[in-house]
Amino acid sequence: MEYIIILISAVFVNNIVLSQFLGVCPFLGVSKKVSTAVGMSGAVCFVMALSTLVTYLIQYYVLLPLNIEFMQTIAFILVIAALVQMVEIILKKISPSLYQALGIFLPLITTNCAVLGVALMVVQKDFTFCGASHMLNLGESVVFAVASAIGYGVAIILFAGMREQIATSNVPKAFKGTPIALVTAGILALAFMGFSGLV
Amino acid sequence: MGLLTAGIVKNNPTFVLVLGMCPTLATTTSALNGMGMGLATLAVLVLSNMLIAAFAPLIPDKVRIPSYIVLIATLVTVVQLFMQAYTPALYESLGIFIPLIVVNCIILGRAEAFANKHGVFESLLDGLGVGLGFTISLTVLGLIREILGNLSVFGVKFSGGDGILVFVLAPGAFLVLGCLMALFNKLSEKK
Amino acid sequence: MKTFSIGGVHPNDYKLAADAPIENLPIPDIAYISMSQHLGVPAIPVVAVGDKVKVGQLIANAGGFISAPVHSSVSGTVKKIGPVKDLSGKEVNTVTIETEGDEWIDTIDRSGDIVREIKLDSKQIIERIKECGVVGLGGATFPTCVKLSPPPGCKAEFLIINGAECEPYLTSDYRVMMEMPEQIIIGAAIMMKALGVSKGFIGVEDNKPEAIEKLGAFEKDYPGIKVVPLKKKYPQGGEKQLIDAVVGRKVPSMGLPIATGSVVQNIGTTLAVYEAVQKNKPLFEGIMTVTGNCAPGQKNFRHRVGTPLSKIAEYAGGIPEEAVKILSGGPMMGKAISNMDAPTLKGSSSILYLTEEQTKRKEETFCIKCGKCIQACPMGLEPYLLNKLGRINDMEGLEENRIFDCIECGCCQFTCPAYIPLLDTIRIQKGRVMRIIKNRPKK
Amino acid sequence: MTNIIIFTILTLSLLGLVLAIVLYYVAKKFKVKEDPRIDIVEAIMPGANCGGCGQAGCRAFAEAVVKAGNLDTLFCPVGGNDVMKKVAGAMGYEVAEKDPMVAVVRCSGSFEKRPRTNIYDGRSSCAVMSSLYAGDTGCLYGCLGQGDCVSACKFGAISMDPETGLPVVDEEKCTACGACVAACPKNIIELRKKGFKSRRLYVSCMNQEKGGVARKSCAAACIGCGLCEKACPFDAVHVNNFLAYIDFTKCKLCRKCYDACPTGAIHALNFPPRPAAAAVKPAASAEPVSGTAN
Amino acid sequence: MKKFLVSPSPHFHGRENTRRIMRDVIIALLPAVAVSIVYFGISAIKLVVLGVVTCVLTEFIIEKYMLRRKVTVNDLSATVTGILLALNMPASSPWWAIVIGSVVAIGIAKMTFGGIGQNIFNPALVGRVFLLVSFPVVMTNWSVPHSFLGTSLDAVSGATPLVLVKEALDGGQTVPQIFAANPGLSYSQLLFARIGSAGEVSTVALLLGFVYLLARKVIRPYITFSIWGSAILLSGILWLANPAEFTDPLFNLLTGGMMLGSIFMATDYTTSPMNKWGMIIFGTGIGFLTILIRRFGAYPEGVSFAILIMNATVPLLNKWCKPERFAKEAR
Amino acid sequence: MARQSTFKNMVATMVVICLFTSAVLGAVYVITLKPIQNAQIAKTNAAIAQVTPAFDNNPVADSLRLNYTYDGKTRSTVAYIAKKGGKIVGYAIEASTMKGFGGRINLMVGFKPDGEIYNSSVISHSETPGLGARITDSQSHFVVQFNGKIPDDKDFKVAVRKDGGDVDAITASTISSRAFCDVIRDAYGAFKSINVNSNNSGKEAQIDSNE
Ligand SMILES: Cc1cc2nc3c(=O)[nH]c(=O)nc-3n(C[C@H](O)[C@H](O)[C@H](O)COP(=O)(O)O)c2cc1C
Ligand SMILES: Cc1cc2nc3c(=O)[nH]c(=O)nc-3n(C[C@H](O)[C@H](O)[C@H](O)COP(=O)(O)O)c2cc1C
Ligand SMILES: Cc1cc2nc3c(=O)[nH]c(=O)nc-3n(C[C@H](O)[C@H](O)[C@H](O)COP(=O)(O)O)c2cc1C
Ligand SMILES: Cc1cc2nc3c(=O)[nH]c(=O)nc-3n(C[C@H](O)[C@H](O)[C@H](O)CO)c2cc1C
Ligand code: SF4
Ligand code: SF4
Ligand code: SF4
Ligand code: SF4
Ligand code: FES
Repeated sequence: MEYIIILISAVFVNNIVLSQFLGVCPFLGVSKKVSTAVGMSGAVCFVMALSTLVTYLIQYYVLLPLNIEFMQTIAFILVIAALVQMVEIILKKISPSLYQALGIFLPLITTNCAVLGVALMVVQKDFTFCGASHMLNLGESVVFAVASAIGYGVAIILFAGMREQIATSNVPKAFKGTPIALVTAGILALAFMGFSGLV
Repeated sequence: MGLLTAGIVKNNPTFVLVLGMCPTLATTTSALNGMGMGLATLAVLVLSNMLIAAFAPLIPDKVRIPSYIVLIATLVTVVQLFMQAYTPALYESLGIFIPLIVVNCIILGRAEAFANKHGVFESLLDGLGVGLGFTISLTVLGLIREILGNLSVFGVKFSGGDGILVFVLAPGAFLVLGCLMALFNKLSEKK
Repeated sequence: MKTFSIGGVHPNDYKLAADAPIENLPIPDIAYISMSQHLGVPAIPVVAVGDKVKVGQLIANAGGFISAPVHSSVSGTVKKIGPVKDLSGKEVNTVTIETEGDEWIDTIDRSGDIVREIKLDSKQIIERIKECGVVGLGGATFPTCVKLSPPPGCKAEFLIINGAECEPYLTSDYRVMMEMPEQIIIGAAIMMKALGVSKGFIGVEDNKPEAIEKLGAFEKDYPGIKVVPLKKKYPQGGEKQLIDAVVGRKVPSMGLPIATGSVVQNIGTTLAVYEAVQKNKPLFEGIMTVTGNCAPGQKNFRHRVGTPLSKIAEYAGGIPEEAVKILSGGPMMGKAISNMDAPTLKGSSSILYLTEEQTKRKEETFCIKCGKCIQACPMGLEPYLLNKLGRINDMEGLEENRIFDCIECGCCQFTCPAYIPLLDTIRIQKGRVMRIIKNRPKK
Repeated sequence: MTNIIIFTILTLSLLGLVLAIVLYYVAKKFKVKEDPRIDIVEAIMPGANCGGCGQAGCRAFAEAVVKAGNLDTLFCPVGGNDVMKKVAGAMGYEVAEKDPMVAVVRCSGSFEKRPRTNIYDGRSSCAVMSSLYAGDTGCLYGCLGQGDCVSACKFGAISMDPETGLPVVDEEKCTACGACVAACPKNIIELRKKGFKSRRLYVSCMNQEKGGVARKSCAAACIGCGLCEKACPFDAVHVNNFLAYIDFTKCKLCRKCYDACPTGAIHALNFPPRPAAAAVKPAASAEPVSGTAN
Repeated sequence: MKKFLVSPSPHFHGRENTRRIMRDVIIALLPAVAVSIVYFGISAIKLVVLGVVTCVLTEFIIEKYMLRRKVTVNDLSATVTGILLALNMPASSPWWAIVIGSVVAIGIAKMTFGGIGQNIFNPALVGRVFLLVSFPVVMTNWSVPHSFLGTSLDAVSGATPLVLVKEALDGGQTVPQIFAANPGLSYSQLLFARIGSAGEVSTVALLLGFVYLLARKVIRPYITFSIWGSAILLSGILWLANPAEFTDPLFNLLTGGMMLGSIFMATDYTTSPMNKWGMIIFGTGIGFLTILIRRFGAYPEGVSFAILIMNATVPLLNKWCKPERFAKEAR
Repeated sequence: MARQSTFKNMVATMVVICLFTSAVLGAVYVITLKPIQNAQIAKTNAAIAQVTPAFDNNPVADSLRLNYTYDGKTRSTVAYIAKKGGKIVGYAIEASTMKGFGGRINLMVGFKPDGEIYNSSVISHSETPGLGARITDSQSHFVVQFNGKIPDDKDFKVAVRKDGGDVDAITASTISSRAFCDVIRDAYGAFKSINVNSNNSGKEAQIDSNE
């Protein structure tokens, strides 16, 4: 049940892009076509789960025992950067087709604050995210990361669908491109407010 | 001087480059928050630009990005610690977005595109310009959201009652930024 | 009542000339006989300038497998062989004959008797149809003999005679069914014999009850042939739709009708087959309607191929003042005429006058995504999408969305509340996509 | 306190070291070769992705360049010789210089010269119109005026002149990509050598009907009289099917043909003014001479 | 010589056009408008007039002076938006609320996307949700309907059935208790006159409009029916599982914006899928989301949110749900 | 410009950078450690000062760990004791609830020694601006109405009127108001356990408060 609550909360209620404002740059940048959006969400999902797992371990087995929590940011970003690079290299080798689909997004993910943001969020003490104030355990953290990534995916794929349509309609010149994308995201966020209080 | 103004108008990180969108949207619920975020970023940006300009010649190409990231992360942590110590209230209201300055594409972007090719002083100017551009955009965005959503300017209510609430909520951030950007496009198109 | 399964529209049918009996048009002073009266390769003239020809005499041979010979429709002297502008202003090779009298070749049986007995065998029938230059008169003018010889591996099971005449205004098929019902039945029987099938259907829309009755009266004399009344809905007469309506099978995408075991022939074609096989008369005459709400009179004519359209219009009372557009064919699929001096062809079916209010295109507005075009499309396509993709030249998208299935019926454009010229776009992109598909190396 | 500093240093260094080693190992183990020259060439290309080169885009062109090993069949019309030289330099190939080309419109049937005979009422598209019929004038070879070429041009180099109803090429912007040539269903547009000081001489007509017929449908038509053919001292002009054509590889820009033409079908661009001739030949001045100002 | 027109086929056009369709929608809305005028009198008139005028004016000004292109207010779509927005607001709304809502609806949700047919989200609903989120107090101040034939014209406020039930449930009461305590929740009341937005008071009037739209073939029934079906299904399951906690399906169908939304707003051409299966998925999503939000979310009513959320899926549904093709691909 | 990317160079650079940055970091951490702690204590004290009568001691030092039960659950919190001239003038008790509209609401509630609420202030919350967030407005009728009341159910039933209590809810924010009441009741429960817990050590509480 806990897991389901985390899932619903992270996917809809506290959607990582639409209400937490994390990973907005690639959300705007990589959402021009549905196919790339699908690839991006796959890549984010993978990296987010993996990096949350590793950073969680680092937090609880290295930083906390040594009482050097202030090293969080730097340690986490290092891990994430290295992980992303590794995934990229490995993917290129073992599955060029998957690399074609996901690989091009991987460098983008390093500078995607969603990944670092989620890693930081799960180790926050007052994690009041889903009605439970307790600290997340490892399983919950990973579920949370995956759920956030799914939330990211849902948002970016829906968004890409809309942008594909918008691309062929005659949006006023000043609104072409990013502005109309932002307006769309705004209305989408407005709609997602309907989920508030759901968990 | 050109370096300074370029960052504010021609290369405005928010309206032209569309970078660092997360803090832009998340922390602009009021003009003060936006400004605080902008200044924190500015501090990191200026320092990282200078550091990287100084170190760039010594760093081999292959480890360029990791080195930069480490440097930037350090600077962010430093800023984070100082804010925690001396501006605790602001630190708390900006929350997770302070550590996230690390991944703000603007910082790494300037490091890559400018600082590693230029001298320390130029890099400082560039960092200052872009940082100011960012700060100004965030402040303006925060101001507009605050005025519309809270009927106040820098925390000072100018009218009783409530504003249009959405503007201080998530959707409002997107909507205001979208409309501002359209306005920016319209104005720069006229020129 | 039967009809096709998806899509379709209900334009007002305006069968104004339904009660006008077929009249013979006067023979033209000069006949311009086009070498491209059929789908496929133009015919090759076998006469020379100065030659004397008789009515029904062969003047051009088929230019290839998909082609048809052409016969003279008048007797006289060949004046010129060379380009003449057709009704769309394009030049086509034409034999121009100056008329002298009306002398027919003597092999043609000119008596009014109905010849019921089919003497020829299957091979001979097809040969005769070929020699007589019979082509499909339902619109595509595809050489009939080709359709009657199914390609190896395909087996015909049914002959379907297309008496739908679903286009508004057109009445030529109706008049033929009314005035020569038995000839039609015999024509059908001939083609059934040629195809070696035992089942023949004549599909007629229910807005022609008298024709259904007249043809139905012969059902008992010609076992195997059935008249199938169809619910009125455009484009019932579309080959794929008709097969779907009558035998409930669907022609596969990019497939030929024969894949469903059906061969479809138009009423006019059937009459031409009857005349060719039983009367030995080549195809040099046609039935056409001259109509329109503003037309001076509602007429059905038997015309000699090669008669200038302007002469027919003049004979029928002149071009009305209110007419802003003149069509050859019906309002849904017909062709606008830009050159009234052009001659009639074997397949000419009408001269139709439309008023400004009826036909002037309204200004295009934005697609409101009402989906009405999708509902109207008898092929289950998404015309709005094809239009959109077409405008951005997304060839792959167009192919994926099966633009080549479009039968150009015009239902989508007819219904579109935003007045979007959907079919204009589809038509041109369809050609391009087809070219891409054809040029693709086969695996 | 010192503990913390030591832990900090140790953790970070260890973390860095571990990650570096893992990465190094992974990178070695999973190495993939990709020709880096593709990126280099792609960076040189203008990036218009117009397809004028016949490839699917600039990246595809770069791949083709690397794959082909020479530049014999590859040419980017947009970048022109400059870019090709750079590509050749980067790849160590030889490059054959090509004459710079520019698009010209070979129809002079303006509203004034070519009366309309009917009104077209379909979607504004030359392709639709030409597949439907011969056109809204008596000339079945002339420009249809629906501007397919205008929308085909990615560089904004063609525009419709509302006065004449004919397209006008802005030679400054034209990159000779040929998109308009392919788009025109009437084959009106031709790529011609830009010529000395951008001077060009060409027959601005495609009408292949006999003189009388052509004349009747369009006052500016080439009537195939052959005077230009006779006037040309360099054998550059030939009349076929009642239509003259000037071969730009032979033309020396002497303008004898231009003077000889009785209908003004021959257009001369960017020549210095010849007051006397210009006065006699108003048809030529009707020709939109874009780009002459600069 | 006379110049004839030449064009590709077809040479005929059906009678349908955008304006005619919109006019039919307006006609279908008339019963609901009439009922709301009967119940709310001058405030309902004010609301509708202000809504229509502001919407039309906004569209006119934007097109004429800002975009400088052809003005399309004649197609009546802005009028429909104005009426629908008005019918979506509490009758007691102040004038500025509907004005802001209309400007947002047309200015942000419609014109920035390029105008009619190109918007992604239902304009009237964007306007409404914008207001709801911005001015929750104003937007949840419901007037009790009372025929203006009655005595006083002062608005009396009350809670809508959904708010009533939700509040009481939060306060620990059970559904049967709530129903026993509130005679206003009887079905006859729900069908003919209950508290709610100006346009939703009478279910019967809305159904009348539905029948008209179906008869005129303006809309297809798939979306509306699948909303009803899925809402009945989900609320039915919940209700059967625990009748003390959950309200019955019919109650859910007859309350809130369910009828107005499912008949007039979810069926908006532009923001709903174009093919049968897309429509069914779309409607089902709306039904489910509505019940979920109503029962588990913070808002007592979820129709507008559900429709807006599903609006976002429309491009994908159009992309992935194709109409029934005539024939299979041969090859 | 940059140095050769040899393996040795790369490793050396990384190591140097890591060493350098971690040294800087460590140093900064050490420098800011004290100010950060001070800032936090100051913040707590400021919060305490808001809800208790004026005091002259350091309540963070004079704190008391409380274990009590509320709503059927065992809970633990800290009471900060405000003294003036050695005499106890009030208690500041931290309590929280998860029932807010946006989740957790953290409150500091000040009681006079007799159990009367002196004042209360919101430490953290995530209610909606303009709606639930009005619980933070310490001048508002909503917050003020609690002051001077003893929150036992006899005189002043701490529940919104909708639930049969005596509290006027914030318009359109019943949920937040309800949650606020919940925290007040919670804090009062803790207050009532002070005597039971009075021998608990305050030192332990101090570390807790430094989070
Ligand atoms: C949309 C459409 C409508 C058609 N309507 C008719 C019709 O009403 N009557 C008819 O005989 N043929 C009609 N045709 C032509 C038929 O598809 C088919 O070609 C014809 O019946 C075959 O007979 P034929 O070869 O004798 O012409 C139509 C075709 C299309 C694409
Ligand atoms: C290239 C081509 C080949 C065809 N081959 C055959 C054939 O082998 N057998 C046949 O029955 N019809 C054949 N057809 C005829 C078409 O299926 C169809 O009957 C004809 O286009 C007239 O249909 P319409 O009037 O509906 O357009 C062929 C048509 C084309 C264009
Ligand atoms: C965007 C939004 C935010 C809201 N935030 C709160 C909130 O913070 N606190 C609250 O009690 N109600 C909030 N509500 C209102 C609730 O959804 C609910 O309508 C209300 O609590 C009950 O109404 P009432 O207080 O008028 O009885 C919010 C509503 C919206 C639309
Ligand atoms: C059946 C139907 C329902 C409509 N519903 C709405 C609606 O809910 N909201 C709205 O703003 N416009 C509505 N319109 C009007 C119009 O289609 C709408 O403004 C478009 O979204 C404009 O692009 C409707 C139109 C039709 C035909
Ligand atoms: S013209 Fe083509 S797309 Fe349009 S309805 Fe007919 S078959 Fe469908
Ligand atoms: S009928 Fe016209 S308006 Fe409707 S969806 Fe099709 S193209 Fe769009
Ligand atoms: S005018 Fe023609 S050749 Fe020149 S750039 Fe444009 S499309 Fe290319
Ligand atoms: S030149 Fe060709 S493409 Fe251009 S307008 Fe004329 S006909 Fe159309
Ligand atoms: S700031 Fe760029 S992704 Fe968040």
